Amino acid sequence: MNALFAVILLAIIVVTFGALLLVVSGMLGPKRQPSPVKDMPYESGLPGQETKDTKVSVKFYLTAILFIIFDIEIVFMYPWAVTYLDSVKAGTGGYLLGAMGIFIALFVIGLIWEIKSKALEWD
Amino acid sequence: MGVDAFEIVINVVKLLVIFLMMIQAVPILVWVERRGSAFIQNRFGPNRVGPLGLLQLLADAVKFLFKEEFLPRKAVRFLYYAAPVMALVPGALALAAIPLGPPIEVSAFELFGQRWGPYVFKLQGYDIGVGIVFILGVSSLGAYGLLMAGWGSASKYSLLGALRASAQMISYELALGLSLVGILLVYGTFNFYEIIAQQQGPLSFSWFGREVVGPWWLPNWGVFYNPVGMILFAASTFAEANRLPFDLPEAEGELVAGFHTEYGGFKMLMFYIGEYGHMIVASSLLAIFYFGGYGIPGLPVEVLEAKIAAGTSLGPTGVSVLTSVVSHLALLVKLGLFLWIFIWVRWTLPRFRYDQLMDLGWKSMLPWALANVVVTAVWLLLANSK
Amino acid sequence: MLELADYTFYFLALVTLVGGIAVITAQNPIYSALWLALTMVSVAGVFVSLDAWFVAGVQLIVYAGAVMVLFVMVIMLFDLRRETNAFSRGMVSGFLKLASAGIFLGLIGGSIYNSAETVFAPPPAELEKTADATKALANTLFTKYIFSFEVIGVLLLVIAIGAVTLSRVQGGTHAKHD
Amino acid sequence: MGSTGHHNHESSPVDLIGANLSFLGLAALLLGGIGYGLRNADATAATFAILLLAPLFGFLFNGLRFRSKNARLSGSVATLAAFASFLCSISLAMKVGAAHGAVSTKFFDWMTIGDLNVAAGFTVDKISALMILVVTGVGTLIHLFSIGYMSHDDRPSKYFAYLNLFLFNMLLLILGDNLLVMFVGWEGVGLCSYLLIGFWFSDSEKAAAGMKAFITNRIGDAGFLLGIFTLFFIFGTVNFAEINQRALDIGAESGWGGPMTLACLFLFIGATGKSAQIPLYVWLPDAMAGPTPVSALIHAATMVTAGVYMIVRLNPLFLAAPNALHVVAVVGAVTAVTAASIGLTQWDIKKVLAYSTVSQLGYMFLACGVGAFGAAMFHLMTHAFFKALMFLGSGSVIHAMNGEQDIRKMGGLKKALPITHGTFLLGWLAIIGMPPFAGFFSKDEILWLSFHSPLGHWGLWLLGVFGAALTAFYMTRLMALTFWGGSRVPNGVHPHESPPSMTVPLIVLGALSVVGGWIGVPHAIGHALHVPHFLEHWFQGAILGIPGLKPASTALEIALMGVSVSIAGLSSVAAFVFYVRRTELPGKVAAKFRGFYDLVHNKYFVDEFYFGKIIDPLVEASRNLWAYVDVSFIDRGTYAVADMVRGVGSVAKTVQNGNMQQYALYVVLGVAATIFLILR
Amino acid sequence: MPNTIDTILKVSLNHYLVLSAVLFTLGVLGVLLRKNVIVILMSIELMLNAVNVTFIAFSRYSGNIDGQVMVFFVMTIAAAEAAVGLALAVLIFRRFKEINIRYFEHLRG
Repeated sequence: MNALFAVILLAIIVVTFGALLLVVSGMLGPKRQPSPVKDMPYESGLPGQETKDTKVSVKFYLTAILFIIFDIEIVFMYPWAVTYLDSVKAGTGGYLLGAMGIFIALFVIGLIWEIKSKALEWD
Repeated sequence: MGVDAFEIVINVVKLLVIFLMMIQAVPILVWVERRGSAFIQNRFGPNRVGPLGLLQLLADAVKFLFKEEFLPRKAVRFLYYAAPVMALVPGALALAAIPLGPPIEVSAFELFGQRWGPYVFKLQGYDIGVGIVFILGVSSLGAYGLLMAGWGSASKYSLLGALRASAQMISYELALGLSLVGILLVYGTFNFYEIIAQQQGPLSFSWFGREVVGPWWLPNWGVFYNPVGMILFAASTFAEANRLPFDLPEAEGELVAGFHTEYGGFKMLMFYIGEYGHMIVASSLLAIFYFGGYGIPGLPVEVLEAKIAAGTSLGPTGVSVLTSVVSHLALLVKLGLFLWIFIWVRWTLPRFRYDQLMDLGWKSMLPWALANVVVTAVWLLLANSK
Repeated sequence: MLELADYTFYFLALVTLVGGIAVITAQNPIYSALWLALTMVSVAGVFVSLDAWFVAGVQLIVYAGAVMVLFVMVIMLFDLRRETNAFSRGMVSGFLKLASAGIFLGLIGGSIYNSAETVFAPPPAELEKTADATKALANTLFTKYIFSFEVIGVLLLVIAIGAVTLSRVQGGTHAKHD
Repeated sequence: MGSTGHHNHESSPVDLIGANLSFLGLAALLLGGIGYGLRNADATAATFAILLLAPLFGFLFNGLRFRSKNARLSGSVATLAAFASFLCSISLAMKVGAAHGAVSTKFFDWMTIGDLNVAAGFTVDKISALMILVVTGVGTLIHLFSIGYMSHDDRPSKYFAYLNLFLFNMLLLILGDNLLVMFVGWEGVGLCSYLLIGFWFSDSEKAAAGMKAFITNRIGDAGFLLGIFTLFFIFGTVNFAEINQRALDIGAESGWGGPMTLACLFLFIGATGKSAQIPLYVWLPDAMAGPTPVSALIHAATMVTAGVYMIVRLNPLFLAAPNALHVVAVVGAVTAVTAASIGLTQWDIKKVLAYSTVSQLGYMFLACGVGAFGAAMFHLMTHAFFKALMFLGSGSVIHAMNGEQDIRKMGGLKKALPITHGTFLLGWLAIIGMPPFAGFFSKDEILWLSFHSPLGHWGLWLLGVFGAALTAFYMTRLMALTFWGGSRVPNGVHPHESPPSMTVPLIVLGALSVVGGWIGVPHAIGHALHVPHFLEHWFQGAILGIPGLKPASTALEIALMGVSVSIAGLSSVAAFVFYVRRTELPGKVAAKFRGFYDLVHNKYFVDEFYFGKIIDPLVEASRNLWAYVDVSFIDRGTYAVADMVRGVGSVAKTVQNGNMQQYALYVVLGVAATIFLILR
Repeated sequence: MPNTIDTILKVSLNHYLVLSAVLFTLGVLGVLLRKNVIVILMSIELMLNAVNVTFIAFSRYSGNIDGQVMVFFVMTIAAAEAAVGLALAVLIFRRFKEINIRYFEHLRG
């Protein structure tokens, strides 16, 4: 059987199962009895203060950007890593190491810059 | 192509069984966790319902089912409900790609007056050639469940918890991905079966063109080639699964319960299933990459099969099934060990501060993983040069 | 006879297109982003149906796992809710834009149709699957495209520095402080 | 690596990580190159790549962290990069030696325009092998020296970035297998020279010196470009090997108007700019505004010799244009004497050395001019050793004197700076031509050939000997005023010996100043000692012999040698008497020949002449042109056009309204139109 | 003739190309019509994905691996573009409290 089909099938099974569980527990449980206090988001028992201005640090977003960039660099290492042993045995390992060496050197420069520029400091 | 009804049925059943395995593993793990934590903290833990409290979970599940439905004010209904379902998907999809034992070879047989087979069934949901990449890709979808839950609940704590969780996940995904590069360098393949096959037999590697072979009882495991990678991998899987000492997103003291603050009943249980699924996948990967997968030290699969064939009077199909089952048990033992370590660590270590957590991921583990890659590559180059 | 693979493709194509339409019509940017994530995943499926397993995995890791998470995070960061008028104003220009997109699609469709005879050839022998294909990919990447590869390294370095610098402009560390 | 001792900057852990990782990167680079070489036969390409890329890597490394104040880290990386290049140079030189010819590689096709096909090709022959050895070897030492010298500076990282960039460009200049690649390097070193002269640009005088160097060089560069054009016009190629082959095929041309003569003269103009010859030498003394190691590297050992190198590289071409060679010889000889005479009267330690450099470069051109290209290269090499040594020594002195450069405020530094003095002494002996120091052999070969070569003349020899005498005099004067006699050091300055990172290069260069000449022992002496003329053997095949050179009479050669050595010796004894024994004498002599002294002291008023007669009239003329032609005629025309354009623009600007979605729409429509056109 | 329909429905290169063309056009529409810069960036990602499908399809049907390498590069560039684009969007948001493409008109010199 086609592996792709199997993946899709499993995904459908899982989602159906989850949805089913939700429905079943919704049907089995007692009826919803909403009240303003119950529906308030939980804030450790204090009266809710849902202001629109939740201050969220830009750091999260910065982390995500840096993650993307380094993630791609790592992804580039996968094909390299897979083919490396073959190349070493074929005698071209040094070339591959050099090619990746430059890339890794750039990676390292970037990482050092990020660390020095305090982009990765959380206070 | 010889795809027939029998094969299709078996394959679908395989998928279902693996998914259900993941789901039913959760109550057991929760029980182990509660009893284990009690043991560590010198108390009793659940011990009333059933022998050793084993039925406690059944009772819990029933209770979960009968909880009142709850939707916070201003919550985004669709996201709120979709998040727990989404949390199930990555774990299940990843688990199904993991080989749980050697393939079973079924020789041809007669049934319903028709000739069937021969078949080869792999003990996994589906065999994907680039298994490692697939699992990495699928588990990177895990962030969506968190973010949807955090956003959908329309609660401060949930949102902060979700953002923290996803920032943490992605930070450690770098170290995780890089530590895998070491393994890829050593084995030169993405395929789990090939990785496991290379770990059969005694320790043997080439050193400047000379073949070095260890004693028969010392297995050819990845951990001996890439110990730093193993440690980094294990540590980042802790972070990926949001387990202590990396459980900042759900830090009870500060964020109540993080992204699933507003969830109760079965929906929360689904998040737990996702989390334990993650742990199971991580433990299996640890076993496959560094501890020989389903292989038994000192007893390669072929030898095992030959011994079973000699020691029993089963036909070839039976021998194959028995081999697979024994090998699978070996994997289960390893899995159990790693899962216990997960639990053990949780109840032993204190939690990191958030800045320490990020510093560890970016400034310590990432450089170490990078160094691991470089050292491994240079070592391979030197060891294989003539 | 249609095979399982064909049905799989149609399913994936359907999901892809529905996702794509939803991306550009959803009024709430966060739904757009989530739909786009779905589209990315099903495009990964399309890659798999073309035997490009590795690239599909990379698509999941990079696009679905990283880029879209960034999008979702930014939207959450800014607390962007439902937009009352999500589309640009102007009836005339709107019509013009729709029409030009239609013309564009028509022309591409026409060119595909025109080349039907030449391209409608049966697929050649399958590329060697999975790991070997990845190795072939790596060999091409590190020999023929080695220069581009290193340039990409430089580009990523520049982006890493640039993005951080951009986020520093005006010096604030919190989004809503100024 | 030499330690900078007490000048320790705070180095953060990040910096240390950076240091280690960058070493790792360099190591990976080297490993990669070596691996590449092992893999296939094209080890040459890999060596070339590392040779060129290592300094570029250093430039990027330091350039990207240009705000860093960590001189030790920046310097170490830069030095390591230079050293990596040096190792590659050795490897390449050995290859050249083994192959008895050129070793070359081509990275990619740079441009193909019509008949012009230029490749990014590099080649090492015996000439450039010597040159890269000198450049990277001396370069490494000077990088090392700079670590100590720049340890107190504000922007050491920037400095080392420039230095590495210079090295990269210099290697391009040397290795390029065609004139255009050489020109890229030629311009690049000019840029780096400008940047480094004006390194302390907050001092407007120093910034001006940088600009002066740049502009003067541009005049020469224009000549160089014209030369390239002419050559391409004649031969249809810019490749060195092809040009030389064609020149050989055509043979010598007589007269002044021949195309090859013209090309050679143009190229020589370029050389006078870069190598500071009359009439474009004025920038070099001012260039001493830069940090002293820069003066040593760029303005003594390497860049300024580019002109000589270029002529040697094209020696078959120049031999085919004998008239051009005569010009080269005369300009060289006159420059040698003029610059030396100015050197007599300077008080700034670096200015003295600068004029000395101009004068020595004059000798090299003199050698080229009489066809003795091998001798020119020989002198280039020995000069690189001893002049770099003396500049670094002066740097050490200036460092010790807290930045003081006036030799009137020095004296008696022998005690405080023993190592500096000892090594400087070796340099002094080398430059005044005392046997058996390096300078003797190379200078003597030039003088002998300028007398003996059919292209030479006894007048040139006479000028050369006179120059040598002046050289001996002013160098002895410099030694005497700086190191010997009584101390005139102002109160509050306490000279101290420099740290090892500065003295080690001095010692190495000192040793080279002694033995560097032994590879070119003249036949007249070598025959008796059974020492062959290594360098001549080395250059065989790469440099053509002097056409029509008659066998020499050994007696005559030794006699001339004796004359020049004894004149130089006498001259230095005189200087010693003047400045150590009877210190009142110089003043008296200067008073007696007041007019002449003022003329020389003011450098023959050349700068004033340039300003008064060339620059100012040019500015005046431009102003007139602007006032009458520009304003009344050209401007009106352009305004009319501009108004028209504005009219059209006011209509068209509604299209370009900043609405990006509309722009996107235009793009879509454009693409659609393109597809339509293709489909049609 | 069911056979003909089967031939048309049988998945071939053209099916992939049509899928890609439609996806690309959707991206174009998003860029042209939406106001929100972030959604526009997403539409651009949509277009890039469409192009990637084309690359992979041609690579598969011509048996040439180069297309996959190109997709690799495209993904890299796309991610880089998203990173910088979102950084710009963040700046716009901080200034105007809304992410409308029209605010980029203020960038006019």
